[in-house]
Amino acid sequence: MISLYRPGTGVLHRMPAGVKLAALATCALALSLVPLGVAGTAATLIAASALHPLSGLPLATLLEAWWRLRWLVVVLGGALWLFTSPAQAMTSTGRVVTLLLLASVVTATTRTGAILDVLTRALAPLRRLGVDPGPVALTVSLTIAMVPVVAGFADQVRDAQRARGARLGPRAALPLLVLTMRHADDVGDAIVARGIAR
Amino acid sequence: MHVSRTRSERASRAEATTGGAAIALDRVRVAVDGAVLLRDVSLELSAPRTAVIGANGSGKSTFARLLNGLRPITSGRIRVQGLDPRRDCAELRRRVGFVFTNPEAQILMPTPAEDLALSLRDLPRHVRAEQVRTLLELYGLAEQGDVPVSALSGGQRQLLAIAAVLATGPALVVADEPTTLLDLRNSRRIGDLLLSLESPLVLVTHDLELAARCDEVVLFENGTVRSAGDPASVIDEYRRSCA
Amino acid sequence: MHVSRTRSERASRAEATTGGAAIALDRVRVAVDGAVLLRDVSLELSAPRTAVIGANGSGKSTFARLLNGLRPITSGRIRVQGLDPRRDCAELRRRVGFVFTNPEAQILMPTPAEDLALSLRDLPRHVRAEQVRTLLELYGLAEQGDVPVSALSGGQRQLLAIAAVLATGPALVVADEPTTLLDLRNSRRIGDLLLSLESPLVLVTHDLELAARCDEVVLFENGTVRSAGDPASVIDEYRRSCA
Amino acid sequence: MSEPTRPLGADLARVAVFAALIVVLGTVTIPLPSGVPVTAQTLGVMLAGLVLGARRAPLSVLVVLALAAVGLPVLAGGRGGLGAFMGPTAGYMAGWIVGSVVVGVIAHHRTFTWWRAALGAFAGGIVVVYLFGIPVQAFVTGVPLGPTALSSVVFLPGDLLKAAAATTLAVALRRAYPRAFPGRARESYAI
Ligand SMILES: Nc1ncnc2c1ncn2[C@@H]1O[C@H](COP(=O)(O)OP(=O)(O)OP(=O)(O)O)[C@@H](O)[C@H]1O
Ligand SMILES: Nc1ncnc2c1ncn2[C@@H]1O[C@H](COP(=O)(O)OP(=O)(O)OP(=O)(O)O)[C@@H](O)[C@H]1O
Ligand SMILES: O=C(O)CCCC[C@@H]1SC[C@@H]2NC(=O)N[C@@H]21
Ligand SMILES: [Mg+2]
Ligand SMILES: [Mg+2]
Repeated sequence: MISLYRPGTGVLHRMPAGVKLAALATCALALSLVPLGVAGTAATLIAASALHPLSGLPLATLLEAWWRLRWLVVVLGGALWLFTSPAQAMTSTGRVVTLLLLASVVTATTRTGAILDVLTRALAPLRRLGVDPGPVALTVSLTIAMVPVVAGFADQVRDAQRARGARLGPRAALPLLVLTMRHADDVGDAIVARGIAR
Repeated sequence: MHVSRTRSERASRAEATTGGAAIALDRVRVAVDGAVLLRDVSLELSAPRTAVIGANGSGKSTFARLLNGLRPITSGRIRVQGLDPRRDCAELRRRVGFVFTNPEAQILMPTPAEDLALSLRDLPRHVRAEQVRTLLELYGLAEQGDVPVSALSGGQRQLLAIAAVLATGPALVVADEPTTLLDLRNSRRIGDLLLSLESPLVLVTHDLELAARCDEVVLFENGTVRSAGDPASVIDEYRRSCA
Repeated sequence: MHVSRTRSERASRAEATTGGAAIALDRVRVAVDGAVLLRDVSLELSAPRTAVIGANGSGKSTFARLLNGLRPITSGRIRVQGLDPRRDCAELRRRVGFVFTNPEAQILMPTPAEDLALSLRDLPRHVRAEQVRTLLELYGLAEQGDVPVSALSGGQRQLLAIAAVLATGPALVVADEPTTLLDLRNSRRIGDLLLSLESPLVLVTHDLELAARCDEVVLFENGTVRSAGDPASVIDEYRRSCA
Repeated sequence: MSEPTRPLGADLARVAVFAALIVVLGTVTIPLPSGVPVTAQTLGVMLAGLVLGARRAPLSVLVVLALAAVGLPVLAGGRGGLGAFMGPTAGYMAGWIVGSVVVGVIAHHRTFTWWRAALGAFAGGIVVVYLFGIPVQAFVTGVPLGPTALSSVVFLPGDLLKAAAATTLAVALRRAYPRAFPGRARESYAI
């Protein structure tokens, strides 16, 4: 569920991850500093959407990206429409959606590993503060690997509680915590056994 | 041992059972996000003890989950003891006891005694404490009543999970690979316990010796029933299909 | 299939092995928080493939963990391929590959290719990518290289976990119930793969058919070795002790 | 029996697995018009402090934020990307880091007790998070501090419930799986 990377050979796929992330950050900064009118916002939205097919991503990826943003558009746009003005709603919501669409292109065309390499390089100066970037990068990718596992635990626990017909309130999360912590111990053993850490 | 005691104990408590699982599926299809998990499953189960076997991913767990409405069907018709999981979901969950592979997901309280008390929450407080103690003894967990559940062995955990399910007196027990994590002795113990129940049983398992001890076996393949019937012949078919 | 290829492939890569597991334990005792997990274990293993069997909680996993220093001993003496786990821990971890029951806990990266790359992290970058592709093909995972691990089947996950361990060319492979979560076909496949390795193997298992195919079997009971030796007779003893 | 110092691998795994738990809790969320959602992730932040302690809890939170920064959909409602750090919720996220430290320090000061846990969850998981969150929200949205603080009152009932839940859960976990907690020797942290 979490790896949003779509394999491909387009221009963006081949571009180094660092360049893409820097470009994304620049766009974010520019969009929040430069005020765009309604027309300008519409143009950035179209450009960000067009970037998906242009980089060789299937149309489905673009539709998915928009679909994920549906609530944001409805809630944020609707609220701003009510409380401020339609134009304000359009530009503010449009800016956020543009950014998120751009982020989705970068995510879909960049291997998580490549992003993490960039992160590691960005963290390298921390070495002078006594922080080793190696374990940091490992922890980050380990987290990505663990998200579906923990989500699976949550499903198991939900099913088990439904099956027992129990209404537990906050206690409901106890088995989830137990499963998660035991899994953490198993993973810790594997990290040690594979010689990756002490 | 306690297994035989269980049988008589439960015989006295159990309501008159319907004389079998009383499960009927008619052209059932289950699809999630475009993936078809079950297709065209038609089946009538009436034996007291039915085993469900098949390869990883063949649809066994999906089938088991239909039986108490944990997983909804996409099309077709299903009746479990006369109930429609879609309409009578709450009632069905009360009647069907479900045992999962990993007991840890199923144990909801920090200690065995508390977990059993949860199953018996409808009883008045003082009867409940009494009953919890009886159950702990019945399942050989008398000494573990108040220890952290993480200190139980795998076999003890699975015993506790089953005890918590049986404590509510279910009219049908569904177990999804309940012996997978256990050793020879524990899996025999749990297997004996399940097979000796008064209530009808649907048992998903990879343990073919255990399946052979049931009254009927259903073989899943690729999301549908490949065959169902006499244990020996269905198991033989499965073995041959794997070779 | 790939299993036979593995054997020859590994034969060419493997260093000259010592001709067996070369494990020696002398009055080993392991205690944690007052609980005694192993007591008075003396054992010499030199067969190429040793199976470890015994009841839940008898100490099999504890023993397996001693072999790469995951669990320290409290007293006694242990040597694995001439190394002392206490002193030469890092070197031992490099030499001993460990396969766990649950591949989910062992696969540390989001995709198979990245996980294999992690095992090969000491290789230069371009050689590594090449080698990862070779390994993926060798284990029949070529098409799954970049899919999320959560999309792999149980059998594929266990294959990946084993591939990640073998990628480092271990001089000894220790596997703790590697086939428990798998169905008949997948557990056969993994079993065949492990038994066909060039490097010596210590295999903890509840699957007695698999144990019977090893060269030596060790039976644990209550934290100590009950017997060790010829597979047929030790397995028979275990069966009788469970009856 | 003196257990050898806990290996680094176990710490890594706990930090990562807890970060994953916080991500998964992000699927439980109610979007609000202000752009700051109600999210179960704050429950995860409090639990991290209570279970992992003051040293490792902020690392879990940092990992989640790092994943968000590189564009993965790990924030409430599947949001992520650098955009999130320029929005109205940026201050709350900074508050999570500091808050989880405070939770850990208070809960694990001397011995872990339920009332210390409750106090920690309240002070670190609510007070500290709001102290960081509200001013930044006011700055980003351009709404004055007073009205912004007033509008954040909608979070209070939920956050109080989450603090209570976190306390109950941590106390229960301590009985169900005592090993999950930092060892005795590690109960007081020098930070
Ligand atoms: N939520 C889901 N979305 C898509 N596919 C799913 C989902 N849940 C299960 N599947 C797929 O449905 C198929 C049937 O799964 P099921 O769990 O019923 O198999 P099983 O027979 O119980 O296997 P096992 O022996 O491994 O437990 C599998 O291929 C599985 O990958
Ligand atoms: N950290 C611990 N503290 C106390 N007791 C423990 C600890 N770890 C394991 N034990 C106990 O030590 C005994 C041996 O455990 P071990 O895991 O080696 O058994 P096993 O033979 O592998 O069992 P299984 O077949 O269930 O995997 C068990 O009784 C277990 O409960
Ligand atoms: O997802 C994000 O971008 C951060 C959300 C921050 C939500 C804040 S944290 C304190 C308060 N309590 C809630 O439930 N939501 C807000
Ligand atoms: Mg299943
Ligand atoms: Mg074990």
